[in-house]
Amino acid sequence: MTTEVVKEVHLRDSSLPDNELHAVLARTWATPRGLIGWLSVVDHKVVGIRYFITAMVFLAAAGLLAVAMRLQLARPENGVLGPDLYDQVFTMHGTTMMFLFGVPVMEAFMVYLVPLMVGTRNIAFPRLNSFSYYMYLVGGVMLWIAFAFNTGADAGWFSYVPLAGPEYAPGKRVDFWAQMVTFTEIAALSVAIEIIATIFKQRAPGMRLDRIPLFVWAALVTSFVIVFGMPSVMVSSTMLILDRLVSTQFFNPAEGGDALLWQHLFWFFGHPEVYIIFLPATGFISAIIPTFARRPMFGYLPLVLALIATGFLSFGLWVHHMFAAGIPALGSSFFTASSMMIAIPTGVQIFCWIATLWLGRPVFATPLLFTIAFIVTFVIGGLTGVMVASVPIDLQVHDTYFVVAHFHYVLVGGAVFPLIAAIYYWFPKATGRMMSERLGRWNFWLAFIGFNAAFFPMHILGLNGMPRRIYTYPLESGWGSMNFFVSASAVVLAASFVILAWNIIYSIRKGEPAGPNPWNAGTLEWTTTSPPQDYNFARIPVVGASDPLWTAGGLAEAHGLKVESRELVVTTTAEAQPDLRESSPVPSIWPFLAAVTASATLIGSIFTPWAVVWGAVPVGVTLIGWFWPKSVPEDEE
Amino acid sequence: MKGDLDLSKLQTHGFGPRTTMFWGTLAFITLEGTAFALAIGTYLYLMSINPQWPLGAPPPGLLPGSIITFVMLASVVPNHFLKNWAREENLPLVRAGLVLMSMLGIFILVIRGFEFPQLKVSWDTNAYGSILWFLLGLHTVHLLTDVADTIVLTALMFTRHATGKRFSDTEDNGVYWDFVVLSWMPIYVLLYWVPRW
Amino acid sequence: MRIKLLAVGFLALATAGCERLPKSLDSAGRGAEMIADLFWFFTAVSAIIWIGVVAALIAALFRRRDRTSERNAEETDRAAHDRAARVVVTAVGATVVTLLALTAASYFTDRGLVNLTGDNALTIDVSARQWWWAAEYASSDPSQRVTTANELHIPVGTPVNLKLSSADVIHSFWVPELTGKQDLVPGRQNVLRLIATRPGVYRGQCAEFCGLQHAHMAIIVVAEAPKDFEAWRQRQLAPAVEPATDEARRGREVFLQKPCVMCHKISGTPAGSRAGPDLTHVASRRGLAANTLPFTRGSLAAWIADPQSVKPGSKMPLTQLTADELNAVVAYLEGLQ
Amino acid sequence: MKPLLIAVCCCLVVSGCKREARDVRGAPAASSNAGLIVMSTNSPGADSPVKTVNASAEQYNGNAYHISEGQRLFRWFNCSGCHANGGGGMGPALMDDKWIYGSSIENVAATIREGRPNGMPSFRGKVPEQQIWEIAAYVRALSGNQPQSATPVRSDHLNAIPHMQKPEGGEEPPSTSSKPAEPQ
Repeated sequence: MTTEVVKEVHLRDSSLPDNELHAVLARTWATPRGLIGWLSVVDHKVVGIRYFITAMVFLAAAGLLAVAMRLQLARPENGVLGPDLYDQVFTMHGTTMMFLFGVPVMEAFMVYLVPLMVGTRNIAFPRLNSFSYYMYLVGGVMLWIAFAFNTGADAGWFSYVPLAGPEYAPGKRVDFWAQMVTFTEIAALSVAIEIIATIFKQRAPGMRLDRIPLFVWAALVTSFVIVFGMPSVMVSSTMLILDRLVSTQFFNPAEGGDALLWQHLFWFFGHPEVYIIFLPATGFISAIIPTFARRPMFGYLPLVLALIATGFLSFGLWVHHMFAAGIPALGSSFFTASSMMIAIPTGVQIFCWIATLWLGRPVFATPLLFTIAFIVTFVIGGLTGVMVASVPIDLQVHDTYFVVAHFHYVLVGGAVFPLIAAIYYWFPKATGRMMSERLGRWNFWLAFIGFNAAFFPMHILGLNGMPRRIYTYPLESGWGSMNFFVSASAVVLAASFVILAWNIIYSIRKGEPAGPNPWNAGTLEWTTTSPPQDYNFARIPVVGASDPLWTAGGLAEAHGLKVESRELVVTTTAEAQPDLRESSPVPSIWPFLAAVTASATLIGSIFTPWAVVWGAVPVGVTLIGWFWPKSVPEDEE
Repeated sequence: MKGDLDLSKLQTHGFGPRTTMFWGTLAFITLEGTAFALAIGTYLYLMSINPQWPLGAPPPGLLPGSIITFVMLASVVPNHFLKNWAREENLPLVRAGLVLMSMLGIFILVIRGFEFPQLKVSWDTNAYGSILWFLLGLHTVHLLTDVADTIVLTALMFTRHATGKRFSDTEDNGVYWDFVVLSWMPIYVLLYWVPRW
Repeated sequence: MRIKLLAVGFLALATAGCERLPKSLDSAGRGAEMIADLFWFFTAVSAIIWIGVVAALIAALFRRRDRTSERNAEETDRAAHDRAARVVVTAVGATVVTLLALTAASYFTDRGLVNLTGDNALTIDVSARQWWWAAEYASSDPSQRVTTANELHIPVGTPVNLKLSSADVIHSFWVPELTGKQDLVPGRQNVLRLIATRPGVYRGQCAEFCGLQHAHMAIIVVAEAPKDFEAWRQRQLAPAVEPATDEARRGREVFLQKPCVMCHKISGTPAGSRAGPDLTHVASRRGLAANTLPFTRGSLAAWIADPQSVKPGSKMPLTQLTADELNAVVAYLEGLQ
Repeated sequence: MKPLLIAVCCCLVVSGCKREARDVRGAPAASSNAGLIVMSTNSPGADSPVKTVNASAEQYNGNAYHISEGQRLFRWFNCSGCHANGGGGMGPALMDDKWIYGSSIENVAATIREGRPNGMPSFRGKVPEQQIWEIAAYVRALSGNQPQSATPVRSDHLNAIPHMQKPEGGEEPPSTSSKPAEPQ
């Protein structure tokens, strides 16, 4: 083709000295200024940070709701929250934590880190990336605005029918919940697709499958779990909306529907959901431990296989949420077995981590402290998980505070502690400044003690007959003293998050300057500057080992990419041999416009099905605008 | 400055698994396939818990659905050629193929309009009606999006943008059409023949 | 401050843990016993595993690292690596074996629970509503069917089959001392099998979130000697007692003219609706409003006068009775032994 | 996005707050005229029914909670016995737009409270005042005289009730059913 001729005259990085190269790349990859430019951004780092900040705001909001609930439950027959408000509050807490914090915050780290770790200049489909962020933002804000106007979902984060159906959930509360699910699922699925494509095609030359950093493996498996798990909740929440809006009969037993159909569809997503949150967390741990043990990870291959096995098994467990709903005995014992099996890969990971620490020379920085907190608490959560996997035990503890304790040990101990560790670990890379170690230790001790003191007693409360989701309990129940202690400890836990927030805000301005590689870590993101330039890497690294920065002789580099237009190298899927030079999309306002039209359509459809018909047109227009190529071939997506 | 690996001789666009877009399309197909599988699973689940099936309605009328099935199966052939022409970057033939595929798509959409009444049950009559409309609706949405995509691509091919990367887009679009056809087959059997057993 | 917190923590755990066992481990039923045994087994195993892991972690973090290995680091490292590999493989093997053991134990307990029945089993149809429990004791002879609400009586030692159904949303029947829980799902019927081993009064409450008053949907199960149970059953079969006093008689008139009659049944009177709890023997029960209140004259009056402040959202409306209408109705109802 | 959100807020403020309130006690004020017997001035015939107006009745109109409570009571008190889920039987149909005694919630409530000649009994005293208003609110929903957003499209029971919210009624375009699946 004619472009062949054109190519030769293009400016190449090979022909440039470093300083000029930086200047040209900075121009090429810069994000335009102004409001339009701010909304048009396609830089994975910017989008990742926006994801992170938004998710943390939702964490704070949902955390305050938790405090409100503990206030109400601190004393028997308490009157802080009435039943109607309490139901909205615990539903908003669960929904926000799972859909608006848990998954998105992990997406934030995947979006920010994966391109840096595989050594490319931007994520695959960056416009889809910014679109996904706007969808997530609108979905979450919509849910909270509704809540502010007494239209907060009140049927639990699982919205069991018929309680969430047209007859027993009057008004629009549940419709907002179901539509919010649609928003966040669109976002999560988009991110999953970008991550898969990035990891398959945009790894730095030489990063063979066996050299992929473990966090990237975790991100890959997570993305596949999203791709196979999330459609389930899309289908079920769509059916719920249809039941509520146009009177379909999916969940109406009187007309051939079934209430348990919802539970099957929801938990087929709902259980993998836990692993969508947990697998990236294990990725954090696998990235942090080698750095602070100052040695390569012990058992790379077993760890990768464990991740993959967990991903597969996570789809074989959903029925263990339904043991009490009346499932044939044979079926339930199968799901007991599979639920127990998933403990094996998790065990493998834990043993390998401990072995790495044993063989290494640990440095007790805050990230490692939270890693320790993770192992100590998560093992408890895992073991109580094995308990609830047993049908008979589950029949006693299901829907009690024992289960509340269990999944907070799994999700806070197993995901939030690693998350905090990850924040302390990668904060220098993202901001160029270190976080305060002194505050870090306070943060650690308050979080560790506050969490265990707040949640361990819940095991006993549950065994003592306290069900979940009750807005009050009688004095005679004898649950009062322990609930008071739990509430008090919850305040300590909350304080630890205040310190974390303060540490972040303080360190952004006053933190110690961090070099490119303050922890002396081994993976690619630490080769580039902190914070990284818009183009991530001035020269594309060539990878020769799984911890390239720890191999003697430094990194080899590739050259020959155009620098006056956005270009990145596409490598083969398995061997990561250089294969193509593809152009990476420039900033565009269209994803934002598409998100606006799509949001209007989805919100409108809460009130009338016709919104979808009328909305289809503007959505189509914006999508065409998005994909219509611009003048120069390089700008094509 | 040490240069260990020279990328300057690499092509700027490729086809199939070599490209990023192909894997993106494949991921989309996978998640939509999962959605179809779950909807089909729902149909079978509802069938299994209801003693008689179809519920209070005659089996759907065969004609429009069968026409669509036939046309779709037939369309696989030109679609296959189109993909090859795209790989050969043969603009005139690609244009012709795209126009043909667009027209086939529109034709199928029109027939689909006649298909819904042939279900002979409203979505709010009972769960049977609901899942029928859901399955057909779900597939129609995919049909709509792909036909729209094909038409836009056709338009593109008659502009100055009909260059390298468009051809691999055309191929990916063809792959997606195969998926739309493939996903229809089990639904066709489910909607029209299972109730007749 | 840390230390104080821990101290308080252990105190609280102690007070809760030691003064008496948590309800679901303090079994008064065959099912609960089996589950408790299984639970203790799991807990013991888990405790051992957790201690093991944490010990290994501490050792790994704080083990003494000799300077010598700085020199000839290569082969010492390889040796250590191989040792670690052996340990990890053993640990994984141990995990697999343990899990198999636990699965087996769980499976056999499960079978035990399913077989908790006998041919002399007593069958009770329990139907849950927002937010109370309706119960009917099955019998081939309609005149022998006891209808009651929110309080079950069962004979100790006799197998009981609870046929569980729901009239509106999903609820869950759970009396921790007796056995595990079972959901009541609209459009389905589940069966919960239990055998009480120890006489007593056991309080349970709905365990599946069911709306505004999920917190106030308690049920009392009275396990008593077979002859006491039989006596109770006979009393329940009798129609409502005639009101003794003038006030009570007036109370019945009010009951039949005012909204009460629209939802409640009192056998032997024209009141026959099943929308609300059967009140034929309401005064023989221990609680009111699904055991939200104890059954006393005072609480009865309070409940009828303003149900929405006792149980906001309850389906029992404000009936706007005058003061003496209220007193009369209360007098009538508290006579319904 | 800003204007969009603002728009959403607005429609939530105006409709949302009223629609979503869970006023479990009902308005005692609504029972203002419950005490004395009021002989309704309404009479069947050509002359258009007189509208009696009751301020506090407005809190029942358009309130999702009260309307769904009305749906439950309609079943509990077996209104279907005569009105057959609104389709009409020995009593008049409630789903059409023909009102013998007026369509305002006050008139419907009066009809339930006082009863009407040939058949409709009086429920004064039998059905508490707030429940009368709830049933009245639901009866108006049957004929589409309540905002759709506050009306349950169906009950979880055998649906003799043709769903109240068929857009335009009759056979729908495929879109209504298929489109909400679009996000896939």
